[in-house]
Amino acid sequence: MTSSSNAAESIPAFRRFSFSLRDAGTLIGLIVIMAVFAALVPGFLSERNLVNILQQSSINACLALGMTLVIISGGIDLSVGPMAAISAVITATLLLAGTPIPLAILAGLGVGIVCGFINGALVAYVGLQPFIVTLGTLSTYRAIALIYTGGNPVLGIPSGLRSLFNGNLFGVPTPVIIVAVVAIAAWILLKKTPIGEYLMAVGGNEEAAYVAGVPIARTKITAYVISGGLAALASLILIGRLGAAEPILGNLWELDAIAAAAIGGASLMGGKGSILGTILGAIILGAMRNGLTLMNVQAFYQLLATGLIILAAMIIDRATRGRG
Amino acid sequence: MTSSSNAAESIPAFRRFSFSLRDAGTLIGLIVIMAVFAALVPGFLSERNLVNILQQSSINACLALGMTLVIISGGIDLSVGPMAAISAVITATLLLAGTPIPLAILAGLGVGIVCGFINGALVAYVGLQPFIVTLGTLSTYRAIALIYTGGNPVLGIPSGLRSLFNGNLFGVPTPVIIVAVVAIAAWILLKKTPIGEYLMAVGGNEEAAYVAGVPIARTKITAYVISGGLAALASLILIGRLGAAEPILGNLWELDAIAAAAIGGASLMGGKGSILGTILGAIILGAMRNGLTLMNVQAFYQLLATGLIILAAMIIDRATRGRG
Amino acid sequence: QDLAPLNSDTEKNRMDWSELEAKLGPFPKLPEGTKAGAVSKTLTNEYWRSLGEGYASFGKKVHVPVVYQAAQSEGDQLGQLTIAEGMITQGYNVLLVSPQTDANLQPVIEQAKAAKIPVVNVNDAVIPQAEHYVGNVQRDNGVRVAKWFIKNRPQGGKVAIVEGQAGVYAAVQRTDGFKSTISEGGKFKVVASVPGNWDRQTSYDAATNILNQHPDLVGFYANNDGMALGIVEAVKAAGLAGKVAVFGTDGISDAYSSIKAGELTGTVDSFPVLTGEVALETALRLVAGQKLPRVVATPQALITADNLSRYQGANVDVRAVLMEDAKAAK
Amino acid sequence: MIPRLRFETISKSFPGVNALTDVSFDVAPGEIHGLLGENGAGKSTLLRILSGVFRPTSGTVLIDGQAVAFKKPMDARGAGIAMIHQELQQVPHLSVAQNMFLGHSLTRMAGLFVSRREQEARAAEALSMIDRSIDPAAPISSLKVAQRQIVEIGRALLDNARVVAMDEPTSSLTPTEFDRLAEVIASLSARGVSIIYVSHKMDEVFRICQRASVMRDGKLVGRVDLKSASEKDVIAMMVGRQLMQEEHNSFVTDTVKLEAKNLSSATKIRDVSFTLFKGEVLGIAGLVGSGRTELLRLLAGADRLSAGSITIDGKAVRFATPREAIAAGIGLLPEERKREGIIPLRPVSTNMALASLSNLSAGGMISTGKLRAIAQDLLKRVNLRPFQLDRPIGLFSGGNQQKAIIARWLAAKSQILLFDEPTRGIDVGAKSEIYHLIEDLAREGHSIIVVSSELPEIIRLSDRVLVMREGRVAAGIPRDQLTESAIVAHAIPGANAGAADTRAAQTA
Ligand SMILES: Nc1ncnc2c1ncn2[C@@H]1O[C@H](COP(=O)(O)OP(=O)(O)OP(=O)(O)O)[C@@H](O)[C@H]1O
Ligand SMILES: Nc1ncnc2c1ncn2[C@@H]1O[C@H](COP(=O)(O)OP(=O)(O)OP(=O)(O)O)[C@@H](O)[C@H]1O
Ligand SMILES: [Mg+2]
Ligand SMILES: [Mg+2]
Repeated sequence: MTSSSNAAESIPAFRRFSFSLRDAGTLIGLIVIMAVFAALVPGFLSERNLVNILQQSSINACLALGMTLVIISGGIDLSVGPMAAISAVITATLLLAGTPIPLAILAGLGVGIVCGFINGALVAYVGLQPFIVTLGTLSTYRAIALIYTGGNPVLGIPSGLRSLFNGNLFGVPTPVIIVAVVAIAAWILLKKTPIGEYLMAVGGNEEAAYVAGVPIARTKITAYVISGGLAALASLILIGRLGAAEPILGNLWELDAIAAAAIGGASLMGGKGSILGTILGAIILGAMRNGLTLMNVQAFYQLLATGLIILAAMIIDRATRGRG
Repeated sequence: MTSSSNAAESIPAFRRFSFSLRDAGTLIGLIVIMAVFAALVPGFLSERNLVNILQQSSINACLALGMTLVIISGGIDLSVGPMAAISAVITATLLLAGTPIPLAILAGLGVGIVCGFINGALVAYVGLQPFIVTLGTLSTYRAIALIYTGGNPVLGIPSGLRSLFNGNLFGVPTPVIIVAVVAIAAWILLKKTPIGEYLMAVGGNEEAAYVAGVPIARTKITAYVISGGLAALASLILIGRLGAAEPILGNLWELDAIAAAAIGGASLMGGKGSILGTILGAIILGAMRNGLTLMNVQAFYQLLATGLIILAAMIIDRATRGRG
Repeated sequence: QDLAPLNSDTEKNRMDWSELEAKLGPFPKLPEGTKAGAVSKTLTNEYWRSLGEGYASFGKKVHVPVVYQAAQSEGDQLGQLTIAEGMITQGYNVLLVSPQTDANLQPVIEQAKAAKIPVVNVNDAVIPQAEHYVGNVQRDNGVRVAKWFIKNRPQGGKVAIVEGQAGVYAAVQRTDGFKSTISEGGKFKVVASVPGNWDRQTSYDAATNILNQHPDLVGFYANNDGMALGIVEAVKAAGLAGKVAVFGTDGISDAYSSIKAGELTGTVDSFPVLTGEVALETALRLVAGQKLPRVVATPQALITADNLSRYQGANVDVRAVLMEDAKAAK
Repeated sequence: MIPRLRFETISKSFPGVNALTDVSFDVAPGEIHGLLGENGAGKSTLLRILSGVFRPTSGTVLIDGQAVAFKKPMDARGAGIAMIHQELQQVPHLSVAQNMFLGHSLTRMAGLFVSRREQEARAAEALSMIDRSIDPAAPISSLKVAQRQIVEIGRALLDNARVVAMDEPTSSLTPTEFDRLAEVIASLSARGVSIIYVSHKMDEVFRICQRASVMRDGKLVGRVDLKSASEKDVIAMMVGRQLMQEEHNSFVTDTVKLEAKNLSSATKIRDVSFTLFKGEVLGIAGLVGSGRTELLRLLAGADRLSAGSITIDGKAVRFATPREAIAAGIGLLPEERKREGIIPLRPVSTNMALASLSNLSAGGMISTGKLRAIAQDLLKRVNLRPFQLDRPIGLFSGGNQQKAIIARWLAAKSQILLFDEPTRGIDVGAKSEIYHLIEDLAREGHSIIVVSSELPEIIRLSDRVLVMREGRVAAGIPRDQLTESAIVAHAIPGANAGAADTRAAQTA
């Protein structure tokens, strides 16, 4: 992607391990940020705060995993927030109407999957650009959530669901466990299954994939469906935490999710991305927010720091990978 | 970019005229939307309202032109809103401090250009991904504008500047004229100058462009600099119109600008885009907002309609180009 | 242009809403076919929907059709401008606007002036050139909560603020009112003032982090109720329910329920429905040719479990209660 | 006997071009059938119809007597048709084995997981028939073009296909690899697999094919029995005229144009020195991976030197980018056309002018008149077909794309031309045109370096040949000693690598 495409080319042995090297770069970025905050904020490295950071990163990580798959397939999904909102409000209203929890959860996930399917179908069958499709559904899905609830939050989520998505297991918050499981599943999907290869192939060279007989449409749709499903899962974690489902929930989630994936090494040109990197990227963003809050940085300066840290993380990562 | 790479491939003469054909598709989309509103809203086609639509589309069109060039070069610029905000508040404070209008305008444009240059340099020299660079500067620039003004609007823009950017010339609002001139300049740049060819080459196949001696870094930076300059120009139009410069001005501008470029046929994969298409895209979005407002559609349904119309415009366009 | 820039909180030329009838007489007769247009920030927040209800109910009472529109999201500055400009071309007799920012509807003021349509700026952001403003004193929101702390937590302690979107007028004023008032005695310390961006989730996370570091915190003040309800959950999750007081702003119905449930400590209700009614009344009086002061102040009250029943309930006439309050204040 | 494969009056038109008109012929089981024709004759289009990428406008394909109508490549594959595409069809971030099995991965646990180890084992097996050195677990992007082409061949061998269509499978391979491919093809044929073999290398076609069909302008112009026909006749049939006898002409002067001293790069090149004279055609031979492409990229400023110096016309130069090299009069015709050569969506004329746009502009504007004139002139000179200057270059046949890139450097008036496999994928007619072109350029005083894996080509063109081996110059062979065996002797590792020869190369 740089003018030094030559440099990249002359280091093939490099490329062979590039995935893990790229992840190492992200890890170094994370370590640097953690070190800086640890020096500035007493208690930043306390176990409790670290668990906190993981918990607060879990929703973004969940979305970012789906986003990573979509990005690898050569697409982008701007509609994650509104998809999450729709499934949150539907799950919540079902629960309030007395639907058993497992059924309501399934319904919520199903809604996310359907929304994702619509995105995927518009991209794969109608042949529209992913950015513009999900920009369109970003508005459409949000409007549906608002109209469905009349703009009001749905309060009074039963404690059964709340403890499921906001409890602890052996001292680890359940959202963290859920996301870890999802991450492992995503890693297996990407690295070990034919679908993972198809995703890489479709994003890396669609023509070659087509000629090789890869089911292009099905593959793309799969990515968007997973993204929709994970957005729904993220919304369940959130309503578990907040005890309320708002139709405006998930505003600007897409930017955080894309940032996490990109920091983690996903290329928005497609064909490239790392599950581990994305998780690290989400934690970088989470640690940053946490640290800035603990430092009580004033709003304007917090915004400044957010921007600069994103840039710094990318530059550190670029430098450690040995630019050329 | 669809599953039917073969189909796309099998329409060469098509491709030959693809630009103008693509534009025709956008135009048909616009005509359909205009026709629908004309049928539903009395007075929609009145001269006054049409001028209104143009004027209301002018700021987005201005940004979208810069965005189109960036997108053609294979990048994206999320930071247009904050760049506009910085140059607005700086121009305004200079004016209030008694700086002559031409100087203040130059300073404002200069600030936009510097911001654009920073984006471009991070992309071209440091080799970071455009999305993540401009996501980082999106926060950074906004924070700078807020810190610079303490979050307060700068009021009392002198009428000299206001009449310059918010007047009329032969009954046509000056913003419309300004944007028309910019559009023509952008068209010439893209179609008639080496820089335009370089932009398309870099976005179309960076590696090949590099070997062919295209100055990759300079070309990319040019695109971002133009985008920054046009964001500044858009902010001048806006402060001319509002009589005040606010540090939070330009919120979410990037989405509208990208939408206009994409509706107009720019491919976010780079190498492809049309100036005329972008202008038509901006007018589609403007007409849509105007029409929905005149119809008194409730906000939630307006959001719904916005989403659906974007999707519909893209589908109509895809269909008129004869999909395959 | 010769109008001094408006500061709705301090403007001298003002009147309390309760004096409208007393000073200007009964509601006048309107020209035939009068219709009003109203533009607000967003409908995704209950506050603005309630304001619209106020417009509608007063419009119904005096048989004036009111069209109420809102931008697609908070922060959509140009979209809101487009809507308001559309209303001027469509020939409404009066406009009520609640701008996204201080400046984004400035052209509307100018165009309306040219078209001889009165414009009333209703609440929140303040257009400097506005000739008429109806709304509460934003700063006072924060002041009232601070006073509660000073009165009910005499020993002082640590407090934290969760702010709205950086740079937005209401957020800045409310925060400032709280901060400056509570710092006065020197007993309280504002240990954190962090952005919550009007967002429940962000506020939840911020509150969790703050509680982590300051488990001995006395209370939170949030710039709106949505954020406050997020904070309440964070406080509960941290096991500090009942120990940390949480205050919101706006008085949305969920805030009332939460106060009733003993979770949220309080909210500063600015009575959006009533504000809407007063605003439309003011606007229509202008249409009828009456002269009004530049600012008509609307009421607000700190609602806690102690006084909640006075302001909400089946047989409560809020208008009457507030009228009483106003009389008492004098 | 029922033919294994039969094309029946196949026509294919793209808007503006009739790529195929009523093409009919058949291929028997086990037959190795050559398909010949100039660039743009329609060979690839026919094979792409066979492999399900395109659907014919009219006509039918029959396999073992049964009409088939493939909707997508998967269908053709299911029907036992394997295809090696002319352009590499690979996904950069996947491994060699993953690329080979893409679309029909070997799986375990009920198809849930890809069985990497098994894939790699089977891939290694298929690859080893041609090149043992390729690691099936390596990312495809770490391979050189030639190796990647071998991967494409290996991929086609994986399917137990009834028909294997090979569209220029050896365009970047050396004779050594071709020899092995020939063996593989022979054994396939012995098993009854039919092969359609497209190549512009006549000797290959004559060596392995029994019969051939010849196409021109989308039509079948003849069927030849290669046992009885002569190469000359076949070429005449393809080109529609007799080609002139090829003879080497030398225009070397004794003015030194470029001098390279002790060049090394971070990766491959070690201590390479040579001199290039004005008017000279310097050939560079060597095995795949010997560093030829790297050397050219160093000279062209596309890669960085780690040590050594280059002087041009006596002045020391150092290039950070190709742009600087171009300004100094160097032009590189890259090896991998699709990735490094063309901007697919842009017209052929602007692709041609890309390196010389500043010269074609006045006052910051491209002079359309000048551009058209020079495009007319140069693209005619390289004989572009179809001669449509506004057509996106991505739509031209591979050979014609190559011609347009050659024209790019003529337009840029480069004095030093670096041609990496200049006739890769170019038909015999055009090839001889390019040879003449190179000679003309030398006569006009250009200095030219030609890298080629085709020994006859190197011998035909070069005034002198450097043989590279493992990043070093193993020998310099002057014109009068130039034979295929001399080159091969120096190119193979372990052969007598005389230091004396190296020195000879520098001064020869
Ligand atoms: N996808 C396509 N769209 C439009 N025209 C095409 C397409 N593919 C091929 N053509 C045209 O069809 C004709 C035949 O091209 P084809 O690639 O089959 O030639 P070829 O015989 O394989 O040539 P070469 O030897 O150069 O590879 C050419 O004129 C080419 O420009
Ligand atoms: N077996 C191999 N595996 C991986 N990379 C290789 C191998 N052989 C060579 N390379 C890479 O190829 C480059 C050198 O090959 P280069 O292209 O310069 O030689 P070449 O003789 O031009 O080959 P070709 O005939 O393919 O053009 C080096 O960068 C080296 O890393
Ligand atoms: Mg071909
Ligand atoms: Mg090579």
